[in-house]
Amino acid sequence: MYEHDVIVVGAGGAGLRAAIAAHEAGADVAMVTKLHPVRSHTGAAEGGINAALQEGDDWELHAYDTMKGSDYLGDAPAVETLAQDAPEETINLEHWGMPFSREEDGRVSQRPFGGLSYPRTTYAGAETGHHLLHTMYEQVVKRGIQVYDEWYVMNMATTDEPDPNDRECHGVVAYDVQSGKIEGFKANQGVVLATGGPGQAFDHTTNAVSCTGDGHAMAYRAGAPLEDMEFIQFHPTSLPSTGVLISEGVRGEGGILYNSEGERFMFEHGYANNSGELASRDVVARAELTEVDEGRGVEDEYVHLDMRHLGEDRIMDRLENILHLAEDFEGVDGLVEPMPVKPGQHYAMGGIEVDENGQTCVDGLYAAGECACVSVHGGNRLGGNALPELIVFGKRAGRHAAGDDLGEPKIRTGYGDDVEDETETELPVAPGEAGLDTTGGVAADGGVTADPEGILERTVETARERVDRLMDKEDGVQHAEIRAKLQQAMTDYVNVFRTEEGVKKALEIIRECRQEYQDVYVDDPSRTFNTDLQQTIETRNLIDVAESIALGALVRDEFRGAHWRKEHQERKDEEWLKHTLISWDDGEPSIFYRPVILEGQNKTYEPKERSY
Amino acid sequence: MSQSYNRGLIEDFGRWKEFSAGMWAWIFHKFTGWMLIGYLFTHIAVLSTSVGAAGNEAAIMAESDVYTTTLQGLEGLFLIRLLEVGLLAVAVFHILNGLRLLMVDLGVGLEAQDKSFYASLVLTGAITVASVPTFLTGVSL
Amino acid sequence: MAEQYSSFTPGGTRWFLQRVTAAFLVVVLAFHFFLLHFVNHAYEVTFLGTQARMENVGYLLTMVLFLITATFHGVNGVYNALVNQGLEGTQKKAVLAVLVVASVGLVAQGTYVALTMSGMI
Amino acid sequence: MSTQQAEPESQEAPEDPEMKGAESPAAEQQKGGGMVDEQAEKEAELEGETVHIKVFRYDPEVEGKQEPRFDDFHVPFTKGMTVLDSVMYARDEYDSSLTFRHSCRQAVCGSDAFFVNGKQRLGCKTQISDLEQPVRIEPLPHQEVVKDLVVDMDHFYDQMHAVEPYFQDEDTPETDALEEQRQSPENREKIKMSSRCIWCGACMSSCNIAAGDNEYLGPAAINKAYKFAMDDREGEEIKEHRLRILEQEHGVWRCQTQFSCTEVCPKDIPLTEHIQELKREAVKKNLKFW
Ligand SMILES: Cc1cc2nc3c(=O)[nH]c(=O)nc-3n(C[C@H](O)[C@H](O)[C@H](O)COP(=O)(O)OP(=O)(O)OC[C@H]3O[C@@H](n4cnc5c(N)ncnc54)[C@H](O)[C@@H]3O)c2cc1C
Ligand code: HEM
Ligand code: SF4
Ligand code: F3S
Ligand code: FES
Repeated sequence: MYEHDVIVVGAGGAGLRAAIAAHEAGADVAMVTKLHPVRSHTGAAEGGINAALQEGDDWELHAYDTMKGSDYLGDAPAVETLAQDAPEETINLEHWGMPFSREEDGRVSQRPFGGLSYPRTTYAGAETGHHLLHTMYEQVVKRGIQVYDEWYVMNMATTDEPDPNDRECHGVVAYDVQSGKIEGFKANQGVVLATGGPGQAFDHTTNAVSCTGDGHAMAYRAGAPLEDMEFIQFHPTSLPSTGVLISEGVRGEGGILYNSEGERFMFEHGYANNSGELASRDVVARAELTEVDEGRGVEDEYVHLDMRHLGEDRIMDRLENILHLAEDFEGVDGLVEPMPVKPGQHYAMGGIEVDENGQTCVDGLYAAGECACVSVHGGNRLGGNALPELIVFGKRAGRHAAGDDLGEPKIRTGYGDDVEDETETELPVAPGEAGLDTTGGVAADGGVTADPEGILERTVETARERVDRLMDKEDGVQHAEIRAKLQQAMTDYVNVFRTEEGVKKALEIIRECRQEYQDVYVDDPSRTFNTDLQQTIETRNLIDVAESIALGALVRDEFRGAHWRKEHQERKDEEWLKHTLISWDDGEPSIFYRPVILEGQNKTYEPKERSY
Repeated sequence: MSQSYNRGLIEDFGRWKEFSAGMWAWIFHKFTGWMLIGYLFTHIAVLSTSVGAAGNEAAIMAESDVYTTTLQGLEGLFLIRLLEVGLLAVAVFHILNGLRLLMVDLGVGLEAQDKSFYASLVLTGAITVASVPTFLTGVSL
Repeated sequence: MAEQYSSFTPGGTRWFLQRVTAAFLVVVLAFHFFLLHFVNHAYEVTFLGTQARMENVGYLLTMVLFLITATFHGVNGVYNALVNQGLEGTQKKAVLAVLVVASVGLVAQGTYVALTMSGMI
Repeated sequence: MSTQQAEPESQEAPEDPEMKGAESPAAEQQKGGGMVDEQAEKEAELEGETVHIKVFRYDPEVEGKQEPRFDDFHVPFTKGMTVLDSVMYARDEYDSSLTFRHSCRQAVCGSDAFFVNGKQRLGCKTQISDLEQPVRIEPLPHQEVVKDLVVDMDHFYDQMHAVEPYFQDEDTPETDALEEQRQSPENREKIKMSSRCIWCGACMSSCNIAAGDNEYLGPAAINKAYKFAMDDREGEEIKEHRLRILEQEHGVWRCQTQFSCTEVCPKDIPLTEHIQELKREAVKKNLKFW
């Protein structure tokens, strides 16, 4: 057993920031991460960090833009905290040596980004996330913070009171990928989950293979509800074979989208008669998919993004990196042929429900970064708002976990008297646990709440048994099959287009996946670096996460932000200014809603039409 | 890591087929350098015969002193002439590649490092071939 | 974490001298080759001729300097090569000692030879 | 039966004498049995163009894999397929025990540097159509193999950590000061390439010197130090301190300008140039008359 004051799970931007903050607050911190920190997916972010740094800009404008972008589903206290703290945190990164792009006078550069009323996206070339990740890892090295890398966290060690609000988290159970050893990590003060996005729930995503929503699933099973999971952002231009992102810059410079008939469909089929290719992300993504669905896709899969007419000079000057991406990852020369693109899952607005201090309803359990939902992004995230979220809320979670007083949070968490229960929606199948694999949930299934160490030991035992079972089983289904089926279902039915029928179909398939998972086995008999085992466990997490996304998508019968429903083409403010919350009650999801907080410090945000 | 696999010597020598220009340059430069320092030692040894020759004015005048005879004896051998051509090749390559390395050290023309290596090789060949007549004149087979 | 390496000689000086001597050698070696193989043919070398050249003090000094730089350059090169191959500790010290002795011997002998040639001894 | 097809047609003897005697994978009828049959069947069903890959296999625990061997896989070719895609396909469809690190699939995480057809390359950034078949995929040379394509990176990380890889400045303003340090765009440009390193370890693996001398800092670590040493935001004193670390015996002088690091770096960092520049800086510092 290992013991520390604060355990941070995950070492992407959010995890690193949390660890540094907890360390500065005087706690003995350790990071447990399934990848070496510099391998985290934060490194893929290109665009930048929104922060109101310049004179003439103002945090209130940033907050306003964010609220509007969220389609009024962001919680004002969170949104305002983000806008207020982002400048200081961004400058702090600069003080740690992050190589931001510079102006002639030596100040950091900022550029305009979609949905922003002021050019406040601070960037470091086209590799902002890479620099942010590496700069913070450098600080972790400098501070000598303990990092357990290539340790896969399997579960939370949480007490088992019936009401999650009464539960406490005492640590985590992890296994060392290199040796297969399973150990408990005791956290005397708190556990911060910073495990990143759940993109692998989808077949086609810009997210890494490691983005499997482990934190979501573990917190969920420990009792913390998942919030607004139905809000998934899809990016219209990703390469079909890998999901690598082709930046909006191509369309910004004049790139044109064609279908297989050579039609400039954004105009010719009337998706956006004014802005054409430059319409907002969700509009373009839907247009592309409609083309493919109606048989005008190339190879029934994608459309073409053509930039040849811009001329070699202009392309080399402004879009050179795009040429490399298309060449390296798709084998296509953008100067000679059009590039294939299709919509890809990009970001999850929802996540583990937390307050402004990063705390969940379970005492001692925190979450930050993409896996958390403080609710700054609401129904739709603005480009450049995720990275500031990592540093602002990563820091707060770290500090709070280490015992710093950050004041009373305004956001409430967990099931309480301010929530409204879901009553109407009919489900096609019973979601939740399918039987045997009682991996999740809290430590002492119905048993007496033991002391922290006892709880941890018991969780370690369960984890060992589970792994033994998976390894010993001789025959059955392999996870890859289940995962592929799940991803396909999500992409077919819970993608950009959502219909009631489709989402129900997805829930049925998810149910099948759960059942098949009962029969899953790990073929690789080795304890050494068994990625088969790791992926098998991840697949279980993906099922939980996918189910919560589909459930959310089914109950929310309106069109808000990134969530589009065929039968419900308008935003319903009277009914739906509330968050969807899904919690795991003894293996069975239950759904409830909590109203959005629109009252800010100085003003109340009035929902307006989201037009740009 | 106790259980990891160490691929042993193959790592150090077995991959020569996959070497790139820079590595070959490094190996050749080493080789030629060692040859040259080796030669320097023998060279001084041969020249040391002059110690014995010195003072014997008559022999010197008659060009029959040890130094002269040793040198001319050696030079009369075809093998030695061949070796001399080899030495020239070695020296020329070492010089040319040495110049290349000096450029690299000064940060000049780094992008062309492979081309300059090939150029050194070609030039060495050319100079060596061109010098053969000079080296082989007057040798009695 | 790998320890902070500390060693008495940082190594920069030797690296630098290797380059400086190389630069010097380019000139002198070219001159030497040219003189003894193309202007005067090696097979025609006689003590007389050698003596005639060596009697010129400038030439003598150049040749001695040539010898010293070449020895330093060559021996230092060999030493570097060995150290790069991972020579450590006592072994490394022994090799250094041998090389130093050899090069001192070489330079001494060479200088002695040159002086006899020039007739100064 | 078509089982025999799956057997590697040519169990090409690896050059390593230690690797001799590699058995055909048929010897390895592990649990789940019939893996090989299954693969044969699946492969036989493949239509259209396929790619032939030979993958290095080793596992200290599993019988039949303790002696390293190469396994053959035939995977269907699709346009845009990368080396990483091919091994992922082989793992998901044929043999789930095939082990390698990977994550981002877009050349930013640095997990999947392999030795492909005799050169260190990022699996995800290498189009398989650019390679000669069969494509030989091995773990990075000069590092110990943990399993299959996974190598032990600890030594690489140690070297990276040894150069004090973090920004240092005595008079960094405190966090609450809302003012950035100034840096000219030219200076930012100067360190730009060096800051792109993704810690993939390809360079270190390609360097003969690093292979022979475990203490040599290696191109990646030196480049990391370069990023800070050349950054004007760090003061002169700290730069001197950094040079002192770099000019140790096992520092920059070890580099013999072999250029292979520069050639394999997937991020096109001019490593040799950076190392050479640091050598000159160190000499300048030591020879004050410069
Ligand atoms: C291509 C792309 C471009 C983007 N561009 C931008 C942009 O320009 N601006 C912006 O603001 N945002 C951008 N985003 C979004 C943003 O980058 C992400 O939301 C953010 O980086 C997520 O950071 P994180 O710290 O939460 O998670 P990650 O960086 O994904 O880190 C997750 C960590 O958790 C660890 N982990 C996961 N599961 C486990 C487990 N079971 N056990 C142990 N450890 C575990 C992993 O090892 C990893 O260290 C982009 C995203 C993508 C995909
Ligand atoms: C004439 C011009 C010469 C030039 C330009 C030259 C240049 C160089 C350079 C730059 C190096 C350093 C290589 C490195 O450290 O990376 C070197 C190494 C060396 N040189 Fe020379 N050199 C010359 C002549 C000589 C002579 C005359 C000798 C023999 C006495 C010699 C023997 C060596 C040796 C032994 C090495 C070490 C090789 C190794 O790395 O193993 N060089 N030379
Ligand atoms: S310098 Fe290049 S090759 Fe070396 S680790 Fe960094 S990215 Fe990889
Ligand atoms: S390969 Fe090695 S020798 Fe130097 S130039 Fe690169 S570090
Ligand atoms: S998978 Fe991340 S670099 Fe290749």
